[in-house]
Amino acid sequence: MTDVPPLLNVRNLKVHFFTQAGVAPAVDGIDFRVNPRETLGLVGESGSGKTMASLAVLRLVPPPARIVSGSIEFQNRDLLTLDEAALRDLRGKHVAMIFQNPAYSLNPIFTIGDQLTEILRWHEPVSRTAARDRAADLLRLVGIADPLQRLRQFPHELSGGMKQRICIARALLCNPALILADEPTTNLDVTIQAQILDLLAELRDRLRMAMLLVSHDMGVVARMAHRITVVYAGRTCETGDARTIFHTPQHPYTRALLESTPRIDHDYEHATRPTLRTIGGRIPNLATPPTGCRFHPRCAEATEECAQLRPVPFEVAPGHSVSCLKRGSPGVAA
Amino acid sequence: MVGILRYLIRRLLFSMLLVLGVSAIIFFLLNAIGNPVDVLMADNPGITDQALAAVKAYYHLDAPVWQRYLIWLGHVAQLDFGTSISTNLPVGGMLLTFGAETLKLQIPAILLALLMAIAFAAVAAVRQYSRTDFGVMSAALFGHSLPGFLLGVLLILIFAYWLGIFPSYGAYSTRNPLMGSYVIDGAWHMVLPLTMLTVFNTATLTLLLRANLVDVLRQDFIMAARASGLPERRVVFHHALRNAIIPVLTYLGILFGLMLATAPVTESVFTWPGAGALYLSAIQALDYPLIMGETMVVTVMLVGFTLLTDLAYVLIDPRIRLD
Amino acid sequence: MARPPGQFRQGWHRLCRNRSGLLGLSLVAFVVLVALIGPEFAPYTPNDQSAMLSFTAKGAPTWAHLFGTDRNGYDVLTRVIYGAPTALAVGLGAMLVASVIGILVGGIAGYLGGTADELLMRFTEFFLVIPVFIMILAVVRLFSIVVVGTPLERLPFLNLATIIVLLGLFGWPPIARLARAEFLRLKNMDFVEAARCIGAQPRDILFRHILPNALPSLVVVIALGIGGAILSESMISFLGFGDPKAISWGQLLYFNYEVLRVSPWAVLAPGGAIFITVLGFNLLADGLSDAFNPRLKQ
Amino acid sequence: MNALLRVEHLVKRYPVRRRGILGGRAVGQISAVDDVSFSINAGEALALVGESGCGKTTTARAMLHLVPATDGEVWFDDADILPVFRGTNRAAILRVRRGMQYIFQDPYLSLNPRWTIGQTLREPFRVHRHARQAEWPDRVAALLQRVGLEPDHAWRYPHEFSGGQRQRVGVARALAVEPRLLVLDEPVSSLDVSVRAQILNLLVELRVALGLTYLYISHDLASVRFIANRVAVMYLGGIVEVAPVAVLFRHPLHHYSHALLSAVPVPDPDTKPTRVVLSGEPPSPMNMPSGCRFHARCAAALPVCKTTRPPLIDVGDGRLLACHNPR
Repeated sequence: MTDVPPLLNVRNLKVHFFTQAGVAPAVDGIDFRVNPRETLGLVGESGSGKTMASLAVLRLVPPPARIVSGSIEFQNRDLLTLDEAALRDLRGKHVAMIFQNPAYSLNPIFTIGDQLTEILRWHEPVSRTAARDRAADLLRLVGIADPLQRLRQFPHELSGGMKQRICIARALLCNPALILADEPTTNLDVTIQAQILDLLAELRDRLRMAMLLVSHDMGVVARMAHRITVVYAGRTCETGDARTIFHTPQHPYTRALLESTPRIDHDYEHATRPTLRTIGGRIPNLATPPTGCRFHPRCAEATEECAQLRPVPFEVAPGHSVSCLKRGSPGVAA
Repeated sequence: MVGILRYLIRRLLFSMLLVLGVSAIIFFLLNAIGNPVDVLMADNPGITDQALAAVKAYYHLDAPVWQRYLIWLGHVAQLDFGTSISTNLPVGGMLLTFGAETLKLQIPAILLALLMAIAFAAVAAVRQYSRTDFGVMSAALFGHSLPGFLLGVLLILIFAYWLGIFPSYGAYSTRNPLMGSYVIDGAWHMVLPLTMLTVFNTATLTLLLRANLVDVLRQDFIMAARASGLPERRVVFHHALRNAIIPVLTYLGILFGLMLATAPVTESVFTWPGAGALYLSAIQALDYPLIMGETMVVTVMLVGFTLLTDLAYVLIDPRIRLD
Repeated sequence: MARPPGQFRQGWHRLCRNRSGLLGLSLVAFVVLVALIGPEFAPYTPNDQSAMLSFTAKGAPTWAHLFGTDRNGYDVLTRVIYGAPTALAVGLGAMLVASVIGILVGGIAGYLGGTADELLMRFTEFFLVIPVFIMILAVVRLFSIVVVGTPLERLPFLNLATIIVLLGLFGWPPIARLARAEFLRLKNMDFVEAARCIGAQPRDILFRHILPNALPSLVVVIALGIGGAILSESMISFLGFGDPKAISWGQLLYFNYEVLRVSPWAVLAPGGAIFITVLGFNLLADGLSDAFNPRLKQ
Repeated sequence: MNALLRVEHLVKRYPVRRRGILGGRAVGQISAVDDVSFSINAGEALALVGESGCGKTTTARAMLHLVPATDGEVWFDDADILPVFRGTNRAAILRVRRGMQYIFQDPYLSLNPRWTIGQTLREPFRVHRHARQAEWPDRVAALLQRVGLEPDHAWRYPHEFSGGQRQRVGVARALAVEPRLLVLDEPVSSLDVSVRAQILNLLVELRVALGLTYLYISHDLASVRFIANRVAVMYLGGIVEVAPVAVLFRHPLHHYSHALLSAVPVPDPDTKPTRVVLSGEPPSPMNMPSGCRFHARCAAALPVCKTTRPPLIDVGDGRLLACHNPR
């Protein structure tokens, strides 16, 4: 797998917030790559910078945040050097996005049909009727039984699950090579989440697409991702195969994250007062991030040097890299 | 369709109720202070018996207040507003003539302001927190706080008195129209009052629109439109603006509804022969039929435009529930 | 141990960082200062018409008369200074009346909900479509005729009081609407439910939980309303329906507008005063709304 | 039977109003909670699970009279409490309030932003007067320490705290009246994973240490398995299955319970999902289906399911089930 040139390669991405109070380094060196036809799970809690990183791929980081440095290569082109016209061609056509909250990601005052055909006609020279037919086909593809009727409806007339199906159809309109899915099921009920995840997995395999799945939910990532990148407080902690990450995690944060999640497939002895492993402290304020390794204030293994040096990704096994001084990462003064 | 009709009928009935209620409030307020004849006699010792008789006949002064209200309402319902005491002309006709002069200024001022506000707000909201935004917003806040009549005074001082480009009063030249054309002459007289009205409306609408636009531009569906590769211009003017303008409809409705009600100030600054000036002279002369007539027309306009606003909401915003 | 700042103090700090809010605050403070101590420092007494006798009425600004004199021989600066307390009395008085009615009507509608809410809000809609401004003109005029010969006539500033009360009586609907929305929002907030769950009485919930949390938004609308009321009074006076016994900026405009061409200073000075005051309250309201409702947690 | 709490035939309906010219009139109703009965024994933790709109939160709120129930009874400690809430006997109301407390989902909304933490925690003492005023500061400090905060935190305002810390304050406020039953409404669902574990541990520890009884409301089945002894599954306003946690999670009998459990993604890439994909979405509670509420989406539906609502009956193993054709 590793000799295949990656579809998307993000290196040392930095996105900072420029506010009146000062500069907050929200994303401060995130690396990840997505290979063709592969799903990468980008896992982190709130404030980890995972959403900013995915928006940065489309160069859609909202002010006052700005991409400060790093490189984002997609199909061997550096996206950070593209002009507006090239970006427009990229967005929606080669890289498409699915958002967290389907209730807010459709324009409330236009019909579904108008919203879908508009995008299609902007990217491809097709007639109105051809665009409508293609939109209807796609709705059928995402499992909507009565596409022609749905095209005439407004978003508020549809349920949450239905809206997310439509958002998926919107992302697939131009057959993109890469889908960015930012917590696509977080706001849905479990049974609807299961439907949507199944749909995404099926479409991804059928249409041979790569996917960047941003999520905080280990279960969702386990279900969907081939490889996983774990991020914490704006930096990459660990990257590896899904199996490696779940079975032999190396980074203390990854381990803690897995062990602190209650599991549905585990019997807890209620008579003996079960406890979950916890991560002490709280998620850092990114206006004043910790020095050195950003996880060190909450890390059980941290030593003096963790507060001084910033760990650099280190390959502990082929395809498995960890940023932790205790696992062999070289440190740089930060 | 049935839903819309049902909704319309309900709103229409409520609007009629509003007009009835407000007209009653106005009638009782103006009549409770003192009955017209006493007031007229107190203020005009020299009033002619003929005029007094006309008022007495019009108001059925022997009847109790609520009966007088019903009688008056009956006349108004037949569009009979009575005869002006000061001019002896039918009030309805006077309102039409003078009202037309007012609308000639107000309608273009509102429409022009809306267009300019859209442009300013879009520029400011797209570059939120930039120098442009700060400049536009400062100017708008400034213009919004500048009392209309003060702007009128400044315009007259500068462009009429000092530079002598535009006339300082009236809607037409009394003699020698400009370039021999009454049309050009009329337009020439409109420039200053129109500017005064437009500036204020533009400033207020810009403030409102920009605030809404900033809110809308933060929404996920805007991000989604950008992520789909739509050009920024399309995102702002098609997707964002349409959403942002919906809450402004209410204010637009009020602007249109109050066209006659806000006229007194403009028209006394520019000595403009419109409904506002008419109303002021009616109050001075205690011309009851005229005062009541114009207040009634203003109320009906206000209620009517509120109704139209509701309708516009239904047409533009699919989320409005009709029941 | 230092007590950390509460919501109001936090708002105050944010207001001070907010450029326009700070400017508004300074303007309002300036007007208040002038109203409070200005008359002590005014160069002339407000009723000094001596310029009339020395044939220097409508005189251009000089060192003796910084803002010139007007057509009645008054010193414009003095009259503008004495207009400040009048303006503030109008703004505060009208908004006091409007706030009491508005918070009562809106608060009851929002807290009780249901039929009471429906009826009170429809009642508010009635008031929203009353053409307030032209009504006030007519009422003020009629009232001034009717009181002649009654004991009311001897009350000082009767016309001004009428205007203040009318502006308040017709100015409450926006406050009521906001109060309703705030009460409705807050009464369903979890912390209010928590208080109910603890067993707190409705009185406590209203006055200790809901009202204090609704105040910041209401203060913004009230600040806007003060500016609006001052502007309305000056327009009423400008049209000639003001209180002839009171010294107000609108009156100054009214008396001198006809001689604008000859003595523009007598119009521009009070006009500028109105502008500064209204701008001050608008900016203050703007800054307050930013300070109390920080949208972007930066 | 030593049930601490018994809920019997609880019903909550909301009228659907159509606006008229001046007022409005009811044209229908939404049955948010439709004949719900269950009981919790002292010292037990019962979880009420289901998807959004199934009525689990409304059930809890109606129990505590935070919304007035339309019908039904709630017995706490063998006393019928809804009439007490509706009445005017303040002493009686306060007595019931001291028995059961509520912990809210969103820690950002559940604390008065204008009050210090100390003020918030003193409020229960002010209302109930179960401690002398001189003791309040000590009691507040003890409460804060009980939930893992510092006594100094009493001086701070909610906005200075993280979500997890605020939720601890919410717990402390509930504990202030020394209740026996805590209703926990999704207490961890708005918290991040690493903080969630802290709060879950705290809740388990408190229950054991203080001998509390929990009604734990959640859609997060993994946390339910961690915290609860028994689970009640709700669908469309009604309970479809109640069973001890291990029994239900290993072998759900109701088809909806089964679908719900199999839909939860397991954090292990090697676990292949054995999924019953539930097609479609729950019907609107405005037009409640006849018969079994689940029949339209149920693969095993029989003709009888369309006409007769299955009662909730004991089927052994401590399990109650409402199904004509169980798995």
